[in-house]
Amino acid sequence: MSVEVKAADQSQAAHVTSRARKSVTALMFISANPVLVAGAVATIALLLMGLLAPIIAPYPPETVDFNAISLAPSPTHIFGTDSYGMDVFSRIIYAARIDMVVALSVVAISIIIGTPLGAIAGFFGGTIIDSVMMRFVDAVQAFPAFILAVMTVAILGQRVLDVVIVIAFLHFPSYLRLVRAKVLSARKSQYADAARCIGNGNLRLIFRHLLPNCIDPIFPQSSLNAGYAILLTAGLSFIGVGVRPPTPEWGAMINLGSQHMLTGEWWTSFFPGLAMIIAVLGFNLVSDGLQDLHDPTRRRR
Amino acid sequence: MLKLEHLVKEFPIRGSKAVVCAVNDVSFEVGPGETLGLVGESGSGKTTVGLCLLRLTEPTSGAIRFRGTDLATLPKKSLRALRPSIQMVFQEPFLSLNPRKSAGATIEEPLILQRKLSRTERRDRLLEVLRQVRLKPEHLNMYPHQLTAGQQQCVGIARAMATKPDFVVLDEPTSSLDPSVRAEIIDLLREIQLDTGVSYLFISHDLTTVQYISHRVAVMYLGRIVEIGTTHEIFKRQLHPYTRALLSSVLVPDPTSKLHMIPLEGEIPSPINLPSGCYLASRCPHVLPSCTQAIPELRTVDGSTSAAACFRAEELLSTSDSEFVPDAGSSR
Amino acid sequence: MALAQYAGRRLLSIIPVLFLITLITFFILRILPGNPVLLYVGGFADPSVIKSVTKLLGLDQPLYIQYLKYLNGLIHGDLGTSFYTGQPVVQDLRQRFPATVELTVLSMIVAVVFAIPLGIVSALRRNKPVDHGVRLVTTLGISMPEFWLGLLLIQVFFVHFHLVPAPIGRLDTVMSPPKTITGLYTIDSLLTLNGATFFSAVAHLILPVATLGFIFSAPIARQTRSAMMDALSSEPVRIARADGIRESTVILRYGLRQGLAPIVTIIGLVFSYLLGGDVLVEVVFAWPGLGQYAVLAIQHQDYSAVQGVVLLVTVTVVLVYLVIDVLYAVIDPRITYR
Amino acid sequence: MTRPDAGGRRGTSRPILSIRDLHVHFFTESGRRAVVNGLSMDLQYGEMLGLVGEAGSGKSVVGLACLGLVRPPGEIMGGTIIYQGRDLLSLSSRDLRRIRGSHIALVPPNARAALHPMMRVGHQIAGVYRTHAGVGKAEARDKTLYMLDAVGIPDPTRRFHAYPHELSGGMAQRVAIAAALICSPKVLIADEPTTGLDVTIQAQILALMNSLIRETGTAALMLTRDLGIVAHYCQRVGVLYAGQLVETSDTNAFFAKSAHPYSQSLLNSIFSRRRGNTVKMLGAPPTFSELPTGCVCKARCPWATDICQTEAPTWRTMGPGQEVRCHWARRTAPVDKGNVET
Repeated sequence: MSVEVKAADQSQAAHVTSRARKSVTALMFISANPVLVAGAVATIALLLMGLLAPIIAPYPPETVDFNAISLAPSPTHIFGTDSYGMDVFSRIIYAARIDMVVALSVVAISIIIGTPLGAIAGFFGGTIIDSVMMRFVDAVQAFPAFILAVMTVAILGQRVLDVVIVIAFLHFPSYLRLVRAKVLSARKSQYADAARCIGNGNLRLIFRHLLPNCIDPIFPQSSLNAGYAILLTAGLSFIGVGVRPPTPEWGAMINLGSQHMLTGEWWTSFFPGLAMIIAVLGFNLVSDGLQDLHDPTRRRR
Repeated sequence: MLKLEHLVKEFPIRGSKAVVCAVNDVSFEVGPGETLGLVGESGSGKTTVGLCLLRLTEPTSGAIRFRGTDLATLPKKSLRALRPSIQMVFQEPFLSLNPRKSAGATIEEPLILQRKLSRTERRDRLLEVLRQVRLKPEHLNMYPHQLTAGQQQCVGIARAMATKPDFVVLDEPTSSLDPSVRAEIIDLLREIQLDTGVSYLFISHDLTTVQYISHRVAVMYLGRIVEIGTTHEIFKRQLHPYTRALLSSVLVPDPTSKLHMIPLEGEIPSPINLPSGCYLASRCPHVLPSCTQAIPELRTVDGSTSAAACFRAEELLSTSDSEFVPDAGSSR
Repeated sequence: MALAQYAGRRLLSIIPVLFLITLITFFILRILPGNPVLLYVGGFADPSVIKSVTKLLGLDQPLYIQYLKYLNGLIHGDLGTSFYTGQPVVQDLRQRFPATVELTVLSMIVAVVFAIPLGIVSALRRNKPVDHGVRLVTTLGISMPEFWLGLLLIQVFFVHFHLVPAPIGRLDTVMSPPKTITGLYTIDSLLTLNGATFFSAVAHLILPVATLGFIFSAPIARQTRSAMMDALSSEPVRIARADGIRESTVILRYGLRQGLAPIVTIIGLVFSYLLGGDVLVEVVFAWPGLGQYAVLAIQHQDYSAVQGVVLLVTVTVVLVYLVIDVLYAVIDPRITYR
Repeated sequence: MTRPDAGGRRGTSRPILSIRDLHVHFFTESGRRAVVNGLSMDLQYGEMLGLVGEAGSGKSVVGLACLGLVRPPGEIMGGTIIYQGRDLLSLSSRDLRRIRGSHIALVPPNARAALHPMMRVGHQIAGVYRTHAGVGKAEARDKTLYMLDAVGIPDPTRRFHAYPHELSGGMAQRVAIAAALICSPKVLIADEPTTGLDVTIQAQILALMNSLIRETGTAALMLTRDLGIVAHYCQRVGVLYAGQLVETSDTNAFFAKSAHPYSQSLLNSIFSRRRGNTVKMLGAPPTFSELPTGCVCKARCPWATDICQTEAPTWRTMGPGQEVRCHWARRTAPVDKGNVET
């Protein structure tokens, strides 16, 4: 520790120029990782949209207006209104709250469960601890995910929290597997041997030495899963077992729109879908970008 | 200092009852301040011996006596208390360092785990060991990928030396380095030994390096020691046909030296189905029918200070042409 | 024949997984709030009727007895009777499964046929316009909700241009299905030389297949691209080029061959996902397949039906995984199964 | 910068491969790296030339350039490689492909990883022959079996159908040599052909390779770090430092009286010749994005003076068959720069 402090002192002289250098570095980072930056911008924009919904949205999201039923897009309702007279644009903005919250909390919960379990399974790879965990994960993953989700949401009820728990349960095996695979090979590495050699116990070895070197692949995966979570949430709501109307949610909105589609009322389902695509695309781009960032073969002029 | 008695390590083969016998009845001693070179080709089990010594893999049977304690049967907890005095330097400098830890953190960790020194004492020791391996304080904050291969290995050595061990296993510490860097690392290791009196087990397939650093040499073939003796004697007169073939294959970097390769026929037998007699019998140019009957014991041979596991060691000694003296001048 | 033995053992090892799955499904369903008997007999039925129906259905017995009875039936090929359709579940599944198979298999074929060449071209023209285009489209593909795409296609091709028949079911409503041979209408109508039915079946397949084909070609194309890029930068490819091997041979024999395992994996994963996950598309297109059946069954707390679907899908998925594992060994001689 | 005909020029003999002023740069995430900087050298008919240098000196890139195989992120920035009167660097990719494997062949390091893991080794070797010789399957098979036998693989008919993972490292290396030599190339590029092999196997493989190319008169470029290989098998040595040739010399002269300070420090790493810290400039050579002015060695060289900072040294003949690129070669270091320690 003290050594680092001293180095910081030494580098203080360099601090003067560091600010200018930082902005240059930022520009270079953007030009070198356009995919990551584009994804991050989209994701952050949607998060902000949800956060600032009361300010941005022109209409309240859940107020039925019988004077404005099924209006086509117009300057007053830029994305039109649905069959209850609710403003589609405003609802899309409010829906970002739910869908993004679901996505992020699913990722957080499934990582918190999956990562340490994966590390333990990997470290004890080949033993009974590992086999039990893997068989359980196998069963979860062999289960038809969507049907399981529909079933469990139907049992638990249709609160947002229930949706989160179910999707997190479906997603945690992916982290467990990733981390397990990495730890499985890392535990045989020379640095693991070296760490044992200087007197590290198993716990310290797993969580101080192996895990920090094995979590890289979970970042792209988590971003990917955030996208899946949105798709799954919307899918559940679309068939009517997810988030209940009139709570604004993209999938539920598409469902409502689809019931009136044959009369030519396309906007009620079209725009929420677009918003969803942007959200999921954002997460997927972040995932791609993160993967590229760690890919040593990616080189260009 | 350290005494190995009849060490055996078998690896089970998945899905069958057979085992691979990586180390087969190996015994040797290393004295204080001494370097024993352990040479052999891949599959000879030399690295496994090193791993067993540190209990990085559990020996199947045998004893490892270190200052009177048997490491082989020591419970994990007492073993951890002994860790600071018996250390290891690994083969791949980059792979043996935790990529997420700075050089300073890596070198300091054994001191933290030892729980003997205060923070300031640790820092003093850190700088001391840093000087010892000729690194500079600015290297402390660097991560492995920012260091050259040579510097990485210096960090590995510093980590091993931090707790002032009495015995260090050097597992091919220079084989992945450029020949030029290799020489400097070897010099460094020699210097540290002269300063601190540490003992080394130097595991290597590189005979010129072994010759340069070791006091005594043990030659392994298929999990067994086939010959052991002082460096001088081994490189001068070989009692075992395998040692002879091995030494004759070394390409001495001197265009005036002549190659007298003594080839061994065929390839190393599979370690799963080991032959009943001498393991070299199928490849040996001096083979007799009796060689396939029994396994020759490692024994001293009259007229030589070395011990060899060959029925015909005496004959080989008398016919020893001792052509191979690549480096007699610097042998210690 | 080590491989056949391995496959045999894998088949046996499916049994505990299936057991686990029936167990989970069974008990999850039983803790569902609500009483299916009420749905069955109507909310205002006489309590004695309710009681007798409950007894008839065996729902008055302890849970473990119900489960054991279920297992016993299962062993004899009896999955119980659906409360909702009133038919044996086996019979329901026999009707529904071919619909799902027809849809998913066709979609898979479409997806693979487009995705693999695209992935290869993209890898070969790395960071060129073609590659950027493929990456954009495929990223869009994995980001798009399939039900939304389905609705969009209906809006455009049915509502607007009337190019396809109404997205309801597998055939025009006036038509009766062809004689059941395989259960796949396209094949059955061809076998019975029924041209009109065939064209109707194909017309009804176009949009759902396009939807699923597009959505699921995306992950396959992405995986193909990255597997090809890895393979093309591998040492054997470098050496093949140093040996002056023809570029086409290098790409196919050295590149694609080495990258095939991850591609097969993703195809298997996508396929297994489709089998249990085309629910949404079936709902959108009113496709009378397993997915739609499952949703209806869950909504009606139709225990036996849900269990039947889950079991059937799981068995199929596990079989698909098994095929993948066997394919690995065929692709890569380094993999041996003991 | 360099004399166009510089480096390893020997009397009147005509070289089979001649590199002139080769520049190769790599464009990586962390910026441009000049890996080969104006390298010029000749490979004579039938000789084995050892190109020695540490990791990062650019040896492998030179080998790839001779095969026209520098691919992104690497790029050839200039120079010529003349083979039989044609400049390899300006050939069409089609013509180049016909030369690779048939005229100029590569023996890779670590053959086990270099062979196609899912293809039988026989088919891999036969594939090379069929591509270049345009013969049928049966003929290619016969020739392959002949080659497998020639490289000392016992039971060739059985090994023909083996997969690479079923072979030992030494066996795989023999297979790679068979594939490289099956079209009787004129030039062989051997890139660390025995790294990772055991000493006994290494000695056998080198002896085999040497005798095979002696028979056919194939010239070979041996890229290696191992001075032992150079001492026993190469007639000439080229010393590579930071992408530049700093000395070329007959092998005997090189070991007896190397002239360049870097060569001397390389030789000093041989244990039997180790004499204190006379000249010490080892470790990965420096990397740079543009060729610096002056001598490439200036940063590490204990002899460096002002002239080394500003002026690139030209080739100077130090004796028969020995040329060196250093201002101070064979002279004692200037007195005022006496502190040799780095």
